Amino acid sequence: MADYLAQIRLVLVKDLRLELRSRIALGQVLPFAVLVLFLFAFALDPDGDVLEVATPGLFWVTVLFSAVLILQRTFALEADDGVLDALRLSGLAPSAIFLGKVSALVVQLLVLEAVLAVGVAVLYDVTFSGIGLLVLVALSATVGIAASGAIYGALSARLKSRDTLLPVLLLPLLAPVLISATRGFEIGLRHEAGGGWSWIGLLSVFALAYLALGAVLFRPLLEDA
Amino acid sequence: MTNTTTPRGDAPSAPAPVGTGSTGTRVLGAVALVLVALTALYGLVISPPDRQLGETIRIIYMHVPTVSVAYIAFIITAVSSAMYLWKRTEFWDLLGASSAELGVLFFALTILEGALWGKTTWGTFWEWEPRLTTSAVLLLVYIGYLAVRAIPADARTRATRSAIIGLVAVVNIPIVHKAVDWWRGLHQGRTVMSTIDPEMGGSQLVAMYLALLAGLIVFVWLLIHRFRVAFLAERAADSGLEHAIEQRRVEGATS
Amino acid sequence: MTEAWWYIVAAWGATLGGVGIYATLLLRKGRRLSRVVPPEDRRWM
Amino acid sequence: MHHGEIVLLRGPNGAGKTTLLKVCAGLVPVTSGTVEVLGRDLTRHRAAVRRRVGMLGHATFLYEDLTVTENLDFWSRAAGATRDDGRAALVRLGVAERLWDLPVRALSTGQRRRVSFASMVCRRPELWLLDEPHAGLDADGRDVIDELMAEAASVGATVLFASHELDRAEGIAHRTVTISGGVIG
Repeated sequence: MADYLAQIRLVLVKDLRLELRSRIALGQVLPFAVLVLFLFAFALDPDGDVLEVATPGLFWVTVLFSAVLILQRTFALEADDGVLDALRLSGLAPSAIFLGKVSALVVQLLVLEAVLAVGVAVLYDVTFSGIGLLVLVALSATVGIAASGAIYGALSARLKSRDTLLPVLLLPLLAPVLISATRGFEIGLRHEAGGGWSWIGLLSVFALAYLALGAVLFRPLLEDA
Repeated sequence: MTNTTTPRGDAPSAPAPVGTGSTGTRVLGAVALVLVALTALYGLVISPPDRQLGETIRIIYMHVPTVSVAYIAFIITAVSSAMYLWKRTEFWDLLGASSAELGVLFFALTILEGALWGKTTWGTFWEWEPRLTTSAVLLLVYIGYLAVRAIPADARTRATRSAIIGLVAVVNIPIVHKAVDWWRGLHQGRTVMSTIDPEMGGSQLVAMYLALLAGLIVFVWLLIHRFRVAFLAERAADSGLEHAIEQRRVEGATS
Repeated sequence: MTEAWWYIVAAWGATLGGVGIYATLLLRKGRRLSRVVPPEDRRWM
Repeated sequence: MHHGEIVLLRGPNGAGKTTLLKVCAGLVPVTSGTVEVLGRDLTRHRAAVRRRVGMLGHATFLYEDLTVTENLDFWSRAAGATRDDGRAALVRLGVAERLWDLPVRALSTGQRRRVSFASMVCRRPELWLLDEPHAGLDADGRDVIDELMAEAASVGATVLFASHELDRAEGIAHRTVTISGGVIG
């Protein structure tokens, strides 16, 4: 068990290190996400209260699109120069590779969400309250996005059409996450009573289901897909 | 429907008949046609209008079987996907893929009927009614399955990819259901299913069950044929491949 | 109620027609492929 | 093949040398027949076999954006070896210490070859599968590789390698196997 956790950590550290060296998420995806916040403001009337009302939805739509970009990048790196073959030979358990990658994705997405939250607060004049609920919604949604994204990211990594295929596969799958996370944020931001926990529950079910499925499916995924 | 599902008439006299029909499917096709005709008779003529829905309940007679069959199709795809990853046989791969394609077809029809029903009931083709929304999301999920299926790859790779998507997608079904229910539950309007009179009259019930049964038989008939077409396509691809390898060997020997 | 009947006919027509067209294409494709594939691979005959 | 044996695999391009090596490593699924590697059936004990196999192919098997030591740390620890095994392998392959903190993409082809060889050697595999091990290396590097192969064989490992440079290769191999048109002759 300790050995298994060490494997997960090895992959996690390696992925974060790769990100720190290549700076794709930090240097490109993050600016893209902030840019989208500006685009929404241009498209919608910034003086009315449209932006503030729509903030939860805009926030999560931006997260989803950014997540697709991060996923494409991280799995393109794995498909480089025989690395995938090397991973298969490495002696690492496929499920440990999966869980390690998911953890690395969760870390990257949480950083992105934190920056976006600041951006939303400043640009859209949103005051964050009900922090506890918001954090739990964000955490459970992020794990779900990372887990399902890692499955489909690995699946499309070696395909020539991966750049178009990944969003087509992943975004419909994430529809319930978008619905739940947006509703959860609405409730948190507006201090509405109750309801928030059931959305967190649903997000957790999504996250756990895809974590379990990914852990099982990553072996055939690495070997044959 | 009437002329297309008809068995192809007399068995060809040639020793190797052409097509994907067999005695079994011809009988099944005939049964399906009779059931469809009976459904039309009960659904359009004999059964009275609904107390609440009026005549539009007749759209529901088409809606219920298509949506049920679509879900059955996706469950078959999921089971086949799991069986493929376990057994690694072509049968499960082709069954899963055939079933997924039919599921997408029936889901598309479901959404179309839903839109027509919505137009008569709400006056608009699209309302964010929970069941229609769920169907639309799931349709998009499974279109992804077909998109991956269409990417050329060797049989094992393609089958593994498809099987993974088949399993990933089926897990999404209950979650999408719950999410959309809770979401739209906030603005509860008239939904397709909840408006049906639970104490449906006799001939209405007959029409509904007939429609379901007809839908099921038509689905089975289509699935068998789709599976055989998929099987033939694999064999045709094999012989094409053998030809290409042979060609390469010849070229290699001369160069 | 006559207006409702238009939509009823459209829904039935779309469903039965959609399945019918699909079935026709399927049978045609099956017949075309059968010509390329040797009979021993068509075990259901 | 026996323990401690070095076998050269030769044959024209496209004869299946690379494929055979990949099959032995369990990278290509066995479509028909059975393959036994290290005395075990490959289809049934793939994971166990792989842990004892080291493979070097045309690709470097390295993360371009990570430094030499980061790569070595990752691959050695993934295989259950220690960081020190990785460092020792780098020294053994003559990768100068000043290169250790450079990203792999900054290295020359020959240096990359050495690093990826090091990441294989540090796992101490029992079966070495090498596809053109001498390609892209200078004379000094080739000598190091020959030494390593002989060394590995002397402690009981088996080496199977494919090469075009027959003069050099036949000098170190104990036995030569020719493969052509997918048939081992």
